[in-house]
Amino acid sequence: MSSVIVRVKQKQIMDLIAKGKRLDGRGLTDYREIKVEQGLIERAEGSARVLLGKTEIMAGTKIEIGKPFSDTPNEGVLTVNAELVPLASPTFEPGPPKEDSIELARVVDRGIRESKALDFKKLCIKPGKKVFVIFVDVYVLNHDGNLIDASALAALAALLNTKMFNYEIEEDEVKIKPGYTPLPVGKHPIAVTFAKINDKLIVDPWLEEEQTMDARLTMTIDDDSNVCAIQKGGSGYFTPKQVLEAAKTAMEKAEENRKKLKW
Amino acid sequence: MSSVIVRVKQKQIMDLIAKGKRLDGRGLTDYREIKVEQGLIERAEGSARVLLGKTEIMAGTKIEIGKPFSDTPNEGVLTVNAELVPLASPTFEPGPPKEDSIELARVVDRGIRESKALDFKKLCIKPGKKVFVIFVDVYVLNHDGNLIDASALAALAALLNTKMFNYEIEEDEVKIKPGYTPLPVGKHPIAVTFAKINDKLIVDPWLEEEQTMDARLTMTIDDDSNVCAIQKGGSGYFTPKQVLEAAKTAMEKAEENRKKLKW
Amino acid sequence: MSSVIVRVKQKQIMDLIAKGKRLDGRGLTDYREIKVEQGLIERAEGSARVLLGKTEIMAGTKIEIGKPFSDTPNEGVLTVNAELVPLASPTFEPGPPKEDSIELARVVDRGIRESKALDFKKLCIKPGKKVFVIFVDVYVLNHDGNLIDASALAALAALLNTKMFNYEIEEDEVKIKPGYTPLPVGKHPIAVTFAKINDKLIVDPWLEEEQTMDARLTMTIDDDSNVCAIQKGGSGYFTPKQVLEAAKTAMEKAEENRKKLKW
Amino acid sequence: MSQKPEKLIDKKGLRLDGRKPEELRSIKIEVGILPNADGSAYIQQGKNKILAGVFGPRELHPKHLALPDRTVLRCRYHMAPFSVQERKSPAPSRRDIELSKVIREALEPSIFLEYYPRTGIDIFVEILQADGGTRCASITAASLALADAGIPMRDLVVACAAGKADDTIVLDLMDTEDKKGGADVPVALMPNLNAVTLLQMDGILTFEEFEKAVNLALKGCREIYTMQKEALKAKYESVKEVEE
Amino acid sequence: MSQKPEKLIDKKGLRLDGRKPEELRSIKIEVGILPNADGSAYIQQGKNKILAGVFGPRELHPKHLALPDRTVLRCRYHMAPFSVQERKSPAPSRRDIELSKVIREALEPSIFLEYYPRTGIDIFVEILQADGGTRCASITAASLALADAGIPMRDLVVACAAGKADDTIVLDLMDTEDKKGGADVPVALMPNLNAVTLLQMDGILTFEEFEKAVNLALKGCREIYTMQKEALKAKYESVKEVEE
Amino acid sequence: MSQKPEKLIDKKGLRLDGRKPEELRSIKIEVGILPNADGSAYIQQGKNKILAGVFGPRELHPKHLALPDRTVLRCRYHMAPFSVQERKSPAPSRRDIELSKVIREALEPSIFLEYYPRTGIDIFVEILQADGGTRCASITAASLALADAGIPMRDLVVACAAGKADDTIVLDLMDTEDKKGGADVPVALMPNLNAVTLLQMDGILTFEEFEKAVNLALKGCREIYTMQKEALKAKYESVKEVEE
Repeated sequence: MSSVIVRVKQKQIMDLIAKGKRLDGRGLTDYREIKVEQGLIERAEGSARVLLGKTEIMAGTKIEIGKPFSDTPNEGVLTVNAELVPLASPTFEPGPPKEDSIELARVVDRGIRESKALDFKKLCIKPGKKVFVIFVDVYVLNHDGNLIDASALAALAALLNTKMFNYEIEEDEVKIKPGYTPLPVGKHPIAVTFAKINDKLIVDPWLEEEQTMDARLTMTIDDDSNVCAIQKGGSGYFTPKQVLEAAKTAMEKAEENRKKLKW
Repeated sequence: MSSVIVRVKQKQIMDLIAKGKRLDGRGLTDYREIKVEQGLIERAEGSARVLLGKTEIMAGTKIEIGKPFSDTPNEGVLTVNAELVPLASPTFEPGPPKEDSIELARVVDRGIRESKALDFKKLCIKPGKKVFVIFVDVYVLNHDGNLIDASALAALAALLNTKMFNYEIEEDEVKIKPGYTPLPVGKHPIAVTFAKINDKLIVDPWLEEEQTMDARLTMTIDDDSNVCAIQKGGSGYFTPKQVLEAAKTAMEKAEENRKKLKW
Repeated sequence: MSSVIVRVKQKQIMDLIAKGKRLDGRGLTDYREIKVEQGLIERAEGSARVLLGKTEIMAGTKIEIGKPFSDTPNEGVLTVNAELVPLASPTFEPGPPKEDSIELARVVDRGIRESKALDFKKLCIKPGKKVFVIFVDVYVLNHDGNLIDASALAALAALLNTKMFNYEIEEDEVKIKPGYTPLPVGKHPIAVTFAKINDKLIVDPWLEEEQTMDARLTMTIDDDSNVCAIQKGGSGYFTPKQVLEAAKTAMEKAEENRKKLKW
Repeated sequence: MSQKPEKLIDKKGLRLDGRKPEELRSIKIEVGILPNADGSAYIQQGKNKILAGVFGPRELHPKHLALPDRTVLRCRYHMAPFSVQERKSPAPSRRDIELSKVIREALEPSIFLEYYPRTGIDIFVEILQADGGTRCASITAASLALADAGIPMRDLVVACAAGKADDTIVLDLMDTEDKKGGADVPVALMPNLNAVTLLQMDGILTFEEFEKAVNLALKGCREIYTMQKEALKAKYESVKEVEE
Repeated sequence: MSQKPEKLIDKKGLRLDGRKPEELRSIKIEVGILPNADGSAYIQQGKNKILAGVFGPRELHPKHLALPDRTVLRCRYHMAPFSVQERKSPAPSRRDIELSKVIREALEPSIFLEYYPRTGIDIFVEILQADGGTRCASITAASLALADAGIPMRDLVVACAAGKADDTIVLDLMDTEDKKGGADVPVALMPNLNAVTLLQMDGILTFEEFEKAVNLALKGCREIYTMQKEALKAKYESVKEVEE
Repeated sequence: MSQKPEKLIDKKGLRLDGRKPEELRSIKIEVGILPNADGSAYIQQGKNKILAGVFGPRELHPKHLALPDRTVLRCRYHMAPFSVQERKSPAPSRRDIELSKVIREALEPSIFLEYYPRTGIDIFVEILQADGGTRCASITAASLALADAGIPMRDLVVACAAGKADDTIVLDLMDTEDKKGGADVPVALMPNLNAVTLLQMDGILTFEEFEKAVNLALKGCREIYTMQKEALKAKYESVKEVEE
């Protein structure tokens, strides 16, 4: 798109939002349609695909046996990785993860970790020696805005779908036994992202709104309407009042979106 | 060389090949002169130098004790690496291995591995725990075309020249004992490479023929005239008939070239 | 600075040195003022800050338990790393260490290692299995010339300030016990750097002298006036006579500068 | 964790997944499924699930890679970390780099590269799930993605492997046959030109077995070629419907 | 090696380091301490020891990153290997990369970026010792370094965290409170514009607790803002003295 | 696996390999052995086997490295993985990077860099087998490769080490003397200009020992210089013969 067309569109988006409207007809706090499919990748221990409008995310989990961190010898390890797969957008380039995908992975990771969604103690096999390491790989397959909310949802859906193999310990070696146990997922943190455009907050910005916004704010909310993770992004700012307003709205939206998950 | 001179030469090469002739006087299925010297590098466990016309390859082996792969706990490990040493050609650049050297290493590796040239089971020290890791480092010292055949020959010659140290196991530790044993090399896979120029197949292309060819085809043949590895390269194609013709020719050429090796 | 001004200044520096004088008023073998502070970083096992004129270096040590090198199973390990922190000079760029910082680290390392300043045997916990690994991180905070002498001094001062935790071995595991022991530092190697300008040798070149010099020569001298490490740098040369003259001067200067350290 | 099957072919001559030796796995192909790519395709072949996306012809970065007389074709074959039994690191392995090269060289002969000088075409292949034969299925999908992007081509490229399971030459090896079988011969073909654009082999085959395997792989290619063309047609018919 | 304290708040309502819940740690700020940087500042906040240096506006390398209508702000948050309990590798971690981004985005709203098209401004932050709250202290120092470099700014940016220790909302968490506490809410503010330019959170807070924490962090920001301005003034007074 | 010799010098005053203290190892030098390089040389010194190749003056990549007033000399010292007892990773180590720098700086004073502005000269040194003193032998070979490439030079650069084995100052240390000896002093020289272009030292030497070692190394350099010139002459005589 030429930059002139972009600017005309940005003007249009801003003018509409001033009137409480959006280019795709949504209300300011409406999400696009959300579809969640769990269990598409049989090779993965767990998997899920999320469509948020045209934004498409695939998340898969793998479980390995590894060492705990030295400061948490009784706890399993969670590793979240995000790939901005180059077929998802002409602006994504192949290569090692850059700032944007690292931030995406870390925001998804913090939502799960801080809400205590995973019972890490149950992922310990032998304190200080052997624990389960849970890898969550978030794969962005089409980028049409609001990657954080879609990725957080896909990651959680994949975890809810994850089967851990059974095991017993024989002479210091872990032996795999038949059968599976579900992963101990106790909380369901939902990320709700706001864009600030023309000094108004809107939820779930799509791509063209993201290109127009001043700043971004993500609130992750747990089942009991607690705030458990926040991330501000972009080179603009929010007033303290907008921050508190966003927290309130996020609590409502999180409760709605949580219903898309099966467990 | 200016690109005009290159094109004139390419035309000349193509015209000659149409008449069944080559610029350096060889017949279409003739190799350049091959010289193999084994055992030049005393620090290496095994070594060999191959001259194929002006193409010069040095290969050296090193043996370490390491862990087996989890899916082959009773087998040693082979690692083939190829370096396009920058003094071998103005087109080679220093730095981590690129596409071409990775392909070269992997084609050499597959020839050895798939022909079962090495008896990997005999390289196991303690199943699942300790095995011999054989490193083959292929060093291209001068590039005058057909690196694959020369490298495969040098790698095999170095393996045939390799001495494994004797050992015994004492209280779970490997103790080196005096003396050496030759590496268990049972097969002698030979790579034979074809270039397609002007719709004809020639063997052992030298540098200027490689710059003229449409596509490249390598057939690796074992002692019993079995095909054990194939690699097509370049942005051209072959007809199915040419593929089968190449396999037949490769079997003859492999038998000739195998005689250059001592074991 | 424009390159014209640089050249005028270089001319000025050279003319003065021909008369035995320097732009900042020092004699040819005078050091700038040296300040050494030890123990500023409580998180580090040892630390020191050195000011050499406006050149500022921070060095910190950390101790870990690791494996010895296979050829020195009874000795601890020393790892010296140098960072040309980008806020120290507009010419320093962030990123992995380049030639200059690697040379700096290795010259500092060699001075400590070759003078036998550290009693590596005393850093062994379990021969062949567990030893203390001493990390010395040299951090250049302001670059005004002669980084080597200042860094070597800061590294040694940090080592002299370093406390090793006490330990005992229980069932093959290292248990930390209360209290600390000083690191076994027995020698005090001092680096003395010369610049050759206008065919004369001067000590402790500052930044503009370094930009003018033909070549650089560092002599590291131990407590008994032995030479224990040398490094020539830069694209010029020295006469054999200058080399011996430098060694003599270095012995005097090292004795002076060693007094700045407390132990 | 993986069980070693005693036999890859049972007494009835059938394979572990019930197929006859010369039978393809079930294949599902869709064209044009990625909104942001200039062309795209999805293939499911057995349990393989693969996405291919094409961008270009477009400006090349970095610019010094551009060629004055033709477009530069680039290809990245990449596996999702969760696509295989043991998690794959997202950094490209040596195998990934080799496969990216041979896939690119399998597709290059089909493209009129000289139509777009000074530009680049990028092909991105993502293996979402791997089940043996990913390089062939990647070529089949990537060629469709190129067609979907409107790149002028001599013919579609289609690929399929044949190989040896126990003593039988079989078509379209799945993961276990690939790993436990005696040989694997992936072949790519431009059917209308009878041009083999990829040929590799692992294993041990006599000349006769090799000949049989190549011919079987070519037969497989031609069967998949029909499905490729249908998938393209389906895309354009659905587009036509939408437009009407 | 680290002891787990039973309680973060004692019976008298005081914290491990003797502070009251709403009390800042002792803070020392100096401006203009690096001779070679265009602007610089040093902050000591509790045991945090942090240097910030600014270079620019200057030519950007590589050049293709330059923008026609504004300066490009770059930021590197970096920890000295000896700044933490366990030696930190000097290579940037994922945490370092994220913090570099959020610090840059916290400072960007304060700068008139459009004043210097086609140039770059580099901010380098070095953590010499870390004691909890390094990102906030880094912003406080980096904003002063920008001012010291003479970059035209809307306001200084100042940052401070609030959080939860046991059941109490507390200001300016130190390392142990950060690790053992219930939540951490770092906030950056341009006080004159009432503009929050950084907001993050870890932990679990009810809406009421969150509201209280944000307001406490903002109060902390305003207190530090006063110290920031004093440090700037001190620098220019000392410069004036020297010049006179 | 390596035996620790009790003594480096025996009762007769001879070294482990039978040499007298002031004796060089056997040296073989050949010039112009690499067909594709612009200049090349091979040196065998004891068990060291080293190739040096030179390309240039040629265009520099990347271009922004070019200098308006002189050529840029680049040097890569690299060890083959099989050149040492324990396999060396082909990635450059910190030692490799330092040696590349000091070798380049040892050769730079010999070259009229200003003759070829905006160009680059690349020196590639490959250690095929290492036996102590590789940096010196590399300089000796690389200088010949530069001469073979027709680069205008002030003088050849020749290098040799002296050091201390037990209590004796010895010339041209081999691997074991290097590792077990008391000191190693590598020196590079342009003999006609009496110019020391490389000087390093490891170990412990009194001033008197150091003086003796430097002088012995210089004597070694002059001996090898004669061989260097003979090798160059041999190359040009053989070329002449071919041409006649």
